[in-house]
Formats: sequence, C-alpha cells, structure tokens
Amino acid sequence: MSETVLETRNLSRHFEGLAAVDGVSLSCRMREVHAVIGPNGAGKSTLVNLLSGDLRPSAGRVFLRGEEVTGFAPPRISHLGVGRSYQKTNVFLPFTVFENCRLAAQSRLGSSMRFFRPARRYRAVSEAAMRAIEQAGLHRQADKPVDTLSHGEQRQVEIAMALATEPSLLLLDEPLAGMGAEESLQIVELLKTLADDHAILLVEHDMDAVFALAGTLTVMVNGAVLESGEPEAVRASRAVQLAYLGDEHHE
Amino acid sequence: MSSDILIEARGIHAYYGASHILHGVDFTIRRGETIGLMGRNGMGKTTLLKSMLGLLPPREGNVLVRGSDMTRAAPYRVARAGIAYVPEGRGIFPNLSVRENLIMAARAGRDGRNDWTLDLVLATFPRLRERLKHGGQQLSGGEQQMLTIARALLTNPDLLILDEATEGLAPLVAQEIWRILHRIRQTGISSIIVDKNLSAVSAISDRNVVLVKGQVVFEGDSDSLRAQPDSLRSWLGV
Amino acid sequence: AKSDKVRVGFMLPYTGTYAQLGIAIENGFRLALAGQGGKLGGREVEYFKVDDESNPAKATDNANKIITRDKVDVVVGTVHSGVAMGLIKVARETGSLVLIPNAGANAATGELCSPNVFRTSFSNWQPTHPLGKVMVGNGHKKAVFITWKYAAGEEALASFAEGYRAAGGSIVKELFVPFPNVEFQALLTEIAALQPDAVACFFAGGGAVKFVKDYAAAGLKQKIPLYGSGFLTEGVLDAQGEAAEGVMTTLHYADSLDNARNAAFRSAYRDAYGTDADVYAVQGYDTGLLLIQALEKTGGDITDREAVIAAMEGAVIDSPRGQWTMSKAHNPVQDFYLRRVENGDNKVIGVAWSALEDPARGCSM
Amino acid sequence: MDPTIFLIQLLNGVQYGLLLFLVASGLTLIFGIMGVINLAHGSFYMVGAYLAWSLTQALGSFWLALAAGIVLSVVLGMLLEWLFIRHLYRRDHLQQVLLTYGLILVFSELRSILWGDDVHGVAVPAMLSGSIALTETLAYPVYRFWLSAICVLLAGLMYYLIQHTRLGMMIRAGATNREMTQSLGIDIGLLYRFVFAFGVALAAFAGMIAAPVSSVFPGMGNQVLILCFVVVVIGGLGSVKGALAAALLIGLIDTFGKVVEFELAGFQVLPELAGMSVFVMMAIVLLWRPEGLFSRRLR
Amino acid sequence: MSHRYQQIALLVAIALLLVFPLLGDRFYVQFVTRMLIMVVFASSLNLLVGYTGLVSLGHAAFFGIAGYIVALYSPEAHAAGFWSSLALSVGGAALLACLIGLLVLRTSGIFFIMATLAFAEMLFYLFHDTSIAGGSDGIYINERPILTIGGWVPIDLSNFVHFYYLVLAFAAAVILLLRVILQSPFGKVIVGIRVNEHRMRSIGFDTFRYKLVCFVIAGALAGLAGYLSAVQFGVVNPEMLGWHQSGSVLMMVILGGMGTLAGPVIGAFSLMMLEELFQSMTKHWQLLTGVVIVLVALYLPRGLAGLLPARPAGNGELPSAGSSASRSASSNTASTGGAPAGVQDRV
Ligand SMILES: Nc1ncnc2c1ncn2[C@@H]1O[C@H](COP(=O)(O)OP(=O)(O)OP(=O)(O)O)[C@@H](O)[C@H]1O
Ligand SMILES: Nc1ncnc2c1ncn2[C@@H]1O[C@H](COP(=O)(O)OP(=O)(O)OP(=O)(O)O)[C@@H](O)[C@H]1O
Ligand SMILES: [Mg+2]
Ligand SMILES: [Mg+2]
Repeated sequence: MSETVLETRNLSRHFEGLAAVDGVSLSCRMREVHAVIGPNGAGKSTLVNLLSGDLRPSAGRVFLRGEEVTGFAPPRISHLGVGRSYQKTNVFLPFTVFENCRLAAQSRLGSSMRFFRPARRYRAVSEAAMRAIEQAGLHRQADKPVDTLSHGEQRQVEIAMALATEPSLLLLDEPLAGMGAEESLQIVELLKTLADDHAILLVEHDMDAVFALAGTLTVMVNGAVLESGEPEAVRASRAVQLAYLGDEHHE
Repeated sequence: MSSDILIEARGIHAYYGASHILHGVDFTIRRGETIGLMGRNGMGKTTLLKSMLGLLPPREGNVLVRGSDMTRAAPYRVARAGIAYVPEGRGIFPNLSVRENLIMAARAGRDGRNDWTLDLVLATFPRLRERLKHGGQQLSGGEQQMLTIARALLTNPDLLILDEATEGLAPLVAQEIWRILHRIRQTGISSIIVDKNLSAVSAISDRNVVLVKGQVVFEGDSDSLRAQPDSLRSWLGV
Repeated sequence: AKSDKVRVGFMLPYTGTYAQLGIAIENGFRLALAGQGGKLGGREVEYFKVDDESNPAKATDNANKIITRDKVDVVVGTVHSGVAMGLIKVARETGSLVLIPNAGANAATGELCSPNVFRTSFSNWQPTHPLGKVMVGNGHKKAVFITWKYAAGEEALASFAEGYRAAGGSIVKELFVPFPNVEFQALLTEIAALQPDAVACFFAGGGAVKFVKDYAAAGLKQKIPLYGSGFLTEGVLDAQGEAAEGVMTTLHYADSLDNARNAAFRSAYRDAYGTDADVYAVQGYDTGLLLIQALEKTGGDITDREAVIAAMEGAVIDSPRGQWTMSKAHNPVQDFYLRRVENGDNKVIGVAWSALEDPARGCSM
Repeated sequence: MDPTIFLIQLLNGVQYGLLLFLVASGLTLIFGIMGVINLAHGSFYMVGAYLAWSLTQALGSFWLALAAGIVLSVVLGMLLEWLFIRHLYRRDHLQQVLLTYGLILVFSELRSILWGDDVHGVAVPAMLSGSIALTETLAYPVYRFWLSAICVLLAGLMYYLIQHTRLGMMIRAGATNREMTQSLGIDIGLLYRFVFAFGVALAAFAGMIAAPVSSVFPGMGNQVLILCFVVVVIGGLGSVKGALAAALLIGLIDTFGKVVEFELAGFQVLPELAGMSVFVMMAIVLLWRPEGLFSRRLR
Repeated sequence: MSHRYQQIALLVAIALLLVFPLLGDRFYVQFVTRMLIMVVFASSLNLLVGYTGLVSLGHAAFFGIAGYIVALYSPEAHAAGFWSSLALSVGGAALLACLIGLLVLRTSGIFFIMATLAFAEMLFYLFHDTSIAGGSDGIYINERPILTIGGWVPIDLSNFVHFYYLVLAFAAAVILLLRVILQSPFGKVIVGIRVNEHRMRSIGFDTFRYKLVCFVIAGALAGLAGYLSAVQFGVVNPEMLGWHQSGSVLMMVILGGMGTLAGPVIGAFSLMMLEELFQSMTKHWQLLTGVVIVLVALYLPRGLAGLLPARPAGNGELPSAGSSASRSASSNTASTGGAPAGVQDRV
C-alpha cells in the first residue's frame, strides 16, 4: 500500500448547534483518488475547508503525512503541499490566467519578501505556471483577464491555480461543476494522470466522473460518514441509493 | 399570433467592451415552449440570455418581449413581464436570510396565478425549510442553488430561464429539479434551459438551439439533434 | 521692481468659521486709512490678500505666499493662534513686519516675541485676568472654570486662576470640553452638583452660543451667575437671545462704550460697510492707526525697519476702545471693561482693570 | 459621584446618544445598507440646520419650517441621487468617497453664499420650551425629552422598515447584487433614489430638530460626520440595532469621559484626554470585534 | 506611438523640474517643493490604497509623527544633525506604523478605514490636548537640521534652492523605489492581496506579514514626507496628523488615479495647483475645487491618470493595477460594503 498522505480522526465542525461535519475519520493515500459524495449540505465543503485550514475544527484532529496539522492556517497548510480548489470560483478576476497561476506558483519561492528583482525574472515560477495552465487546458486563454472568461472557463482557472502550487495532495471541491461536457472529460483525464503521483480528495456530484476516478468512495450525510469503501460496494448500498444517488444510478 | 411569442430576439450582436461575442443571433420562444440552449463553454449562451434580459443590451438587433420592444429596457421591466432568471454561479443575496431571499420578490403571476407559494417551495426543497433563518452566505453550494431556483419559482413566472441550474446539485435533487421542470412544462410555463446534462435537456425540450462562437448552428427538436452525432461532437464535444 | 506704493498684505480667514472676523478686521483697517485719504505716510497703498482658512496646516504656506510671493512691506494677520504661529515663524526668518490684529496666543508676544512682530489686539492672558477681581468683588469666592481643551482655553484659564487667587478666590474645579465638541450637558450637571458661587468660562463663536443657551436651559443661570471672557458674547448675542441676559464678561472693548471716539468710529463704520462694527473691526482699525502713526513718523519710509519699529513701540493709540500704548513685548497695554448683557447688548458697567499689561513671560526683548 | 448626579449623567449620556443616533441613522441607511460611502452626510445635517433657521424666520413657525424642510430635503436628495450618486453604484467605493468629498466643498460654499458664515440660534418652539426641575439647581429642558422621544420613535420605525418589510429586504438585496435584484423585477434605480433621498432627509431632519439645542454654525456638519461614521462602524454595517447601541455607548463614554477622572500610573487620565475617549473606544471595539458589535454574521 | 510621446513628455517634465529653481522665484520654488513633498506622501499612501487595497484614513499619523519627532529632537538653540534626525523621524514613523499595523490589520474594508482613523485621531488628541509639544498651537523647529558629510555641508537646508533639489531627489528616489518594489515578487503579492486576500492565503501566502511590511514601508515613506515638510518651514502642529490631512492626501491619490505610479504625482500637483489657481480667482474657490472633484469622480473613473493613454501591457506598470480599478468594484463590494470579509467561511 502506498503512503497515507492525509488522515483525519473524528473531525467535527459545528455552526451554532448545527453539526456540519460530525466525527469524520478518513484517509487519503498517494496515487489514489478518494471521492467524497453526499447530498447538498452534507458537509463536504466544510470538510474540505477544515482540511485546507479555511475553517478550524470544533473537535478532532488532522494529520498530514503523520504530522498533526489541526488548526493550522491556510498558508501553512498550503506550504505542506496541499492545494485546493473552491466550489464557488475564487480567483483573481482582474488578472490574466497566467498571472493567476504565476502568483500561485510564486508562493513556492518560500518567502516573497523579495523587493528588488523583478518577478518576471523568476523563470522557474513562470514555467510552473505555464505547466499548470496547459494541464487545465487553458493555454489559449493564458493572456486573457479571468473576468472576461465564461463561467466554465473560470472553473478551469480554479483548477489550474490549485495545480500551480505544485501540491502533492489536491483537495478539489466540485471541480467539474459548471464545466461543459467536453471540458469535464478533459479534466477527468487530467485527474487520472495526476493520480499517478498525487493524492487527491475529490468532492463531486458528477457520478460518471466519480465512478471513473475514485479508488475509495466515502458518502457523507448530515455531516457524518454513511458509508466508505470500494466504489462498487458503496454504490450497491441501499442506504446510499436512498440518501443520495436516487434511481438513475442503481442500474 | 404574436401574443403567443414571449421573447423574440432578432439579429443580436453583443459585445463585452471591444470583444464581439454574439454575431447576429435570432432566438424566439413561445408560450408553453421548452427550449434547450446548448454549446460548449464560452460559446455565448449566457451572453445571449443576458442580452434578452436587458442585463447586457445588444449593440445591434432587437429584443421583443411579448411583442413590445425591450431592447434597451431596464432588466426589471423584462422581469415584470413574467420572466424569471436563475443565473449561473448563483445569485443569492448573502446578507439576507433564506426566508428573506425567498419572500423579497415573491409575487403572483401576471394572470394572478399563484401556483408557487412559500409552503409549496419549502415542501419541494425541504432542505431550505431547515435553513430558513440562516443567512444566505451560510448555505452550502447546493442549498444556494436550490434557493435561487425556489426564489425564481416564487415570482410565478410565465418563462423560467435556467442557466446551469443543476450545477452543484446532488443527483437526487437534480432529478427532482428535472421532475419539477416537467411538471412546470405541463402547466404551460415556458422555459429556457442551459445545462450540461444533455440527455436530461433533450428529454424535456421541444426545441434545441446550439451556439458555436456566438452563432446559431442548429435549431430543431431533440430527435433531429440526436440524428447528427458527428455535428454533435464538433458542436458540443460529445 | 517695487512700486512706490506701500504694500500691505492681509493674511486673514475669508472662508470658514472665522470668515466674519477676517472681513471685519480688513474693513476696520481700511476705515482707518480712509481717514488719511487711503494713504500711509503720504504714499499710496497697494493691498494683497491671502485667505488662510484658519487652517494651521497651511499656515506657513500662506504666510510664505504673502511674504515672499507678494513681497509685502507689512502683513496684517491673523485670527487663529495656530496660524499666527506659522506666520510668525516665517516672519522671523524673513524679518518681515507683522501686525497681529486678533490671535491671542501668549507666545506671540512672549517666548516668541520678536522686534518685527506687533499685536494690536490682546494676549490670551489679558481678557480673563480681571475677571477674578470682579468676581471676588461680587462676593463669589468659589468658582468653576470651564473651557475648551485647547491652547487658548488653557491660557485663559491660567491667567484667570492667577487673578482669581490673587483676589482671594479659589477654583473649585477646572472643567474641559474636548475641542470643538459642543456637548456640554455632562459638565453642566457637574456644575450643578458642585454648586460653586459662580462659573467663569472661555468660549467663542458657535460654542459660545451653545454654552450660554445650554447653561440657561439647564436652569443654572438663575442660581449660579455666569462670567466669561468677553468673546463669550461678541457677535453672537442675537443667536444667544434671552439666554445671554445678565451674563458678565470682561473685554478691552464693548460696542456700547460711551465715548466720542467710539461713537464716531461706529457711525463711520456703519456708513462705510452697512453693518455694525465689533471688537474685531476695532482691532483692525487700531492696526491701521498704528501703521499710520509709524509711517507718519518715518515720513512714509517703511524700508527703514528700525525707525518703523521704534515708532510703533512708542505709539499711543487713540482708539475707540480708549487710549492704549505698546508694551515692551509689543502687546497693547489697555483698559479692560466689565460688561453685562442687557436687552441684547453688552452694557459697560465700568473699568475692570485699567492699563492691564501682559506679563510677557519668556520674552527677552 | 452621588447617585442622583450619576442618574442625571446617565440621562445626559442617553440623550446625547439618541441625538447621535438620529444623525447617524441616515448614514446607516445610505452607507450601511445601500453601500454608498457618503461623506457629504454631515453637509446635509448642516443644510438641515440652516433650513430650520431660515425657514423658521420666513414662515414664522418652527413646525411649518420643519414640514417644509423635510420636503425640500427629500427633493434635494432625489436630485443629488439622479445627478451624481446613481452613476457610482457599480464603481469602486473610493470614487464615491471622491465625489461626496467634492460635494462637501460645494455645499459648504453654497451655504456661505446663500446664508453667510454667521452663527445663528433657533428658538425652541413655545409648546416645548419649558423645563423640568431635576435637582435644586438643575433643570432639564422639555425639548430635549421630546428630541429623545423622536429619536427612539425613528429608531423603531427604521428597524421595522429595514428588518421586517419587503422594502427593507429589497434595499439590502440591492446593495450586494444589483443585477440580480433587477432580474427579480425590482426597479432598483427608483428604489435607491427614494432610499438615498430618505437618508438625506433623515440627516437634514436631524439638523433641523437639533438646531434649537445645538445652534447653527458653518462647521457643524464636519464635526458630526466622523462621529456618525464611528457610530455606524462600531454598530456594525447596516444594523439599526447596532447603530443605536453604538450611539448610546458613545453618548455615555463622551458624557462620563468628561467628568469621571481616575489615575493611571500617577497620571490623571480622564477627563484630560476626553477627546480621545471616543476613538479609544472605537479602536477597542474594532480590535475585539473587527466587524462591529452587531455585524450581520452574528445576527 | 502615444507611448513614445509619453516618454518625451516625461523627459520634458523632469528637465523642467531640474531647471525650475533657476527660473522661478523663492515663493514658487518653495511651492513646488511642497508639491513634491506631497508627491512623496501621496505615493506612500498609494502603495496602501492603490496597490494593496488598504484604504487608510489615518496616514497623516506617520506624516505628523515624523514632524513632531524632528521638532522635539531639535535642540532649542542649535541645529540637529540631518542624518540622525532623518533616521529618527523615519524610523519613528516606521515603528509607529508597525505598532498600529499590528492592530489595525486585523480589520478589513471600511472597518480598516475607521480603525486607522481612530489611531490617528488618538495621536491627534494626544498632541492637541496635552502640552507635550505646544498643544493646539504647535511648536517650532528653531534651527533647521544641518546636513554634513564628514564635516562638509553639501546642502544648506535653509537655502530654498538647495532644499528644493534635496526634496526632488527624495521624490524621484521614492518613485523609483516603488517602481522596483511593485515589479518584485513582493509587489505582486500585495496586488494579489488587494484583489483577493482569501485566495492569497489559500495558495500559501501569509498575507498578514506582507500587509504589515507594506504598511511599515508606507508609514516610513510618509514619515519621510513629514520630516521634509516639518523642516521646510520649521513649524509643526496637530493638524499635520489630523484627519483633514489624511483626507486630503487620500483625495490626491484618488483624484490622480489609484494604483498607478503617475497617479499620486498628478493628483498632488493638480489638486494643489488648482487650489492655488482658484484661490486667486474667487473667494468661493472651494466651490470650484469641489466641482472639479465631482466631475472627475463622475467622468474619470480611473482618475486624472486615466487621461493618459494606456501603456502597452507588460511595459512598466502592472497591467492589472490601474485598469482594474473599476472592474474590481464588485470584489470590493464584498469587502467594503455588503458581505463582511468573513465570507471566508462560505466557499
Ligand atoms: N464580462 C466579460 N467581459 C469580456 N468577455 C466576456 C465576459 N463574459 C464573458 N465573456 C466572453 O464571452 C464569451 C461567451 O461567454 P458566455 O458566458 O456567454 O459563455 P457560455 O456559453 O455561457 O459559457 P459557459 O458554459 O462556460 O457558461 C466567452 O468567450 C467569454 O470569454
Ligand atoms: N458559515 C456557516 N454558518 C452556518 N452554517 C453553515 C456555514 N457553512 C456551512 N453551513 C451549513 O453546514 C452544512 C454543510 O455545508 P457544506 O457547504 O459543507 O455542504 P456540502 O456538502 O458542501 O453541500 P453542497 O454539495 O451543496 O456543496 C450546510 O447545511 C450549511 O448550511
Ligand atoms: Mg459544497
Ligand atoms: Mg454560461
């Protein structure tokens, strides 16, 4: 078995009485896509936010490669090799696609308290940015400001930025939402190749993509894990069908 | 005859600043019709909708709403003509509670019809009932999407425009939305649907319009669309 | 190239809160010169004006404008003490002649005194100093003093305290209101609780109106007499209305001052400008008189600095406020009158202190 | 401090706080809810006071002046919105800052041209001119009580309007997403014109009814402006409840700041530095709750 | 092509500034000196407002404190050393910025505006209400600092022409410094923070540190301006750190055009010259100033600098900075107006 990159133990987050995430324990390995699905409001995004440091857990612990990182702030988590995308597009709208990714790549310089050498002279940074842009299939749009892109294209930028920080663990919150059928397929292919040397936690409602990618599948309902395991086994679960999949997906 | 036409767009040319997005698009929707609007990312679907809604007045061409020229009319006038819009990427009001989001614009339809009441939408989206007092910004992505749809329904429109309305919805809820759309269709309400789930769209639409680079390349029913698999691949990538 | 005209610069506020004061001063000054056919020592006069907005932040800039750009022979300015500081600073560097027609900062004729700087109005030390003697004379031995928390207020308080203690009174409490806050209610309550024999204060303009009205509305006026530096009731009696009746103040002038000089001045002023003269107009007028005397002595030569200065130092001004002379530190030695508001007018009751001279502390001239 | 005096000081603080609330309430509406930073708010307050003065003289009655003043200020507000403000909703907030700063200059000069730079007083209307004795020496003007009552009334009214009516919801919605609000069939342009005018009228009204107690003078608008912003910010954006609480807090701080003294490291801290007290208060609140006391998130 | 004209115009402007003292008389030389000081001040604020998106209404605190420091540091009777007093003033301003920054940077949007105002006003009242330094009337610097390099006095600060060139050199240095910084990785980070701080954090930038450093740099540069301003005429008063001062420099930045290096220069020059011009025309000159400001706000969304032809992208200025001022309006709404910045919780 490959190395466990991410592990949570009994992770919980409450919002004034509402248990958005409730005692979730899961793990994510290198070279694996771990898909998390569940009804709307099940707590998937909240889980991702807990893992990326955007939110602090109310209880429970998070480990990255065995080191505890519970309650770390996002910049610190990011520097531990975690990249994330947002469900609601969250990018630098006035900047070009390239500048968005260049900025993300620049964070790998360590400190950006560098005042005198022009940023564009950092070749490695620009190259990393271009790589991410190509992977996300945006090379044609590289020099367009993001706010002139269509909704679907902006969703692609979201992924490119996560990639540009060259993470080893990717947390993707509904990366395919808003993308067209063709782009969706492209991204699925991309995730397949990325899975060769990344650990990926994928939250997605597109079941075709989920079943095409997932090595492990976890279903969350009301903040808690309902079922977790091999995708086929989970799919067969009656509880999962009732709570989430509906009739279309039980063949 | 013309009273039958809800929106008629003629020769629309739309721009964002200097970039020319729509190149002479004609589009019509009649009472009771359901239209699937298709095209890849960035082909101009949203732009076309915005042009018709007064959110992005076209530089050339005309938009007639129920027979009167509303090319440059304020968006609220178009909406008042019985047209509800569910924008892509959700347009909830983060600073209003769920309840306030719902009732702020709720009204009876033009003909006094009041099919969609607060109780009915809450019964349709039970998740929202649980969240009534929460602020809009506290909702999960899918809950926000439900809220946008529910809010549109509460204006009891004659024409419902859904731009990627099922984005981020769990399959069960998405199925529920399609069921509702079928039901709405039966009550004679028109809709324009943009959605990446092509099979679901074509299952409900009377007519489909395919956009490529800001031009209409196809218009016809779902069967004739399916009959052209090659073109389909080049237009839509499937 | 200089013309043969005398170049007079007004650096005064023409906009903002003190705009009226600036205008009155200029009017007074011009009226004085009008008595000489508009000439100084026989020479034509050319005027320059800079609006200082009473803004200390722009003070040096404006001073610089009038002194180095317009190259005036003498500057008449200004109203606001902070602005005057800036003006004096520039004047000390350039050696220009400055006549201060209002600003009362003690330092101007104290630590910062300078041969080329004269004041024709008063120092902040002066107007409140005689109050103490008056109040003790009226049997008020325990007083509260209230003012804005700013330099002028503190200077007024210090000199009041000096005079009051010397006369045998004691200050129960000193109360301050942050400048330019005009919410006095809390302090009025405090005064009511302290129950002093009398209250003395230093306010002007909008604050003076509000303070006097609030004082009366709180029912204090009937029980605890109110005294103040004369500015409390200058130019604002209309706005204060009924509330000001009976308030006693000390100042170097009063509109109703009963002497021929004043009567003539007031009627000339009304004829010339259509409004009534006030203390600021008098100060402007006296500034004019001072300059006239000096240039008469030098035969119109203003470039002979030392002669001009000597002439001014020896001047005796026959002013509507009564006769006054220049102290060694260049501040007026003048009478202070006790006034009481009666029927909307500052009625002169008598001389509170005659020939009062500012101690000019820190001046080594 | 003996208890009677303490209670009276409390009353003073509350009364001042309520007056502050009244001035700030228009700002809450325009800034907190419509999202327009209106630096000219203080100018409307000043315009109100001058209107009260000149109209009382012209019409001979404070009450008539009040009525006429309200009408005039609503008209002024609508005109300004139509001429200037409506072009700025979509723009950077700093453009609004620039524009309304320009308006401050314009209004202060127009005032100087129209009404001069004198200080004026407005008489308290006869029916409210009495006083109520609180202690042997101290009385409280009836007019101040009336003022407080009006402020409380307006606070209640605004709270209801904004939180519980559909109109209030529409206004709040428009602040975050104009396009969407329009697409729901709401004429946000017209709505905002009225709201802005209402905000202007509130400021002017505050100036009018404050005129008899505060006197009328040129710099009065600028003096009150910063305090209003402090109120709105401490209270939390767009919260009427918050603005009221903040105004009362500031009223009390200001009142007690002037009279209570205590020693800190051998220094007499207050009231020597009473001028700072409001800002110290604001800094503390913002550090403790960076989004104000009643921010929306907490509602 | 237009870019070329711009370069020529720039060269001409520089040449004019260089020879100006030879043509102008004392007053005008001192006036331009003051404008140049304001250029430094406005440019420092622009770093915060235009580039980092931190709108400060208390920037005069640093300007004023530096002035007070030289004034208090200068002995009564003889001159202070230029370098030591400069270092002390600028260092003091930077230290103050660091302290205030640590506190105010916890807030954002309008709350940040008000928090900066609060601290500046505290300082204002401290100097206004106490006798630390002359109270409301302010204090003097009796003797200007003296600039020596190993016993040699190359520049006499009391000589207005010398002083002019000193200030001109400082202004040029500050603009060049900002230009370099903005192109650097640090510059890219602060611009990113303006546009979307939340995402900056999530891609790995500890934004607080960058904002703090930026705040300190801006504070130090404002301190430099304050030092020069205090030395120019030798008077310091509380107004120097009052909110009117903060407000007027903010207006210069917005009027000139935020987020461009040219903006504050144009803003400072045009506002001061306009005032000068109008003042000579009418007593109600503020009316004219007001009208001009209103018109610029209405018709020039990018400020006066927006009148300059846009530079070709990738050439000098940040392509994103100036041109995005209006576009980023919607993202500003989130932080300044409607939804509190805490939407971080909702993604
Ligand atoms: N605000 C804008 N400014 C400039 N160009 C824009 C803007 N919005 C969209 N565009 C451009 O217009 C084209 C059409 O965009 P539109 O949003 O209509 O596409 P779409 O068909 O709805 O795509 P999607 O499925 O991704 O939502 C795209 O190429 C996009 O880059
Ligand atoms: N800041 C918050 N305050 C209060 N409740 C919140 C907050 N954020 C999320 N919630 C609630 O927590 C629950 C879980 O939300 P979350 O966004 O994690 O759902 P999700 O599984 O991602 O759903 P979706 O598939 O619709 O995106 C939801 O019911 C939501 O309303
Ligand atoms: Mg989610
Ligand atoms: Mg679209």
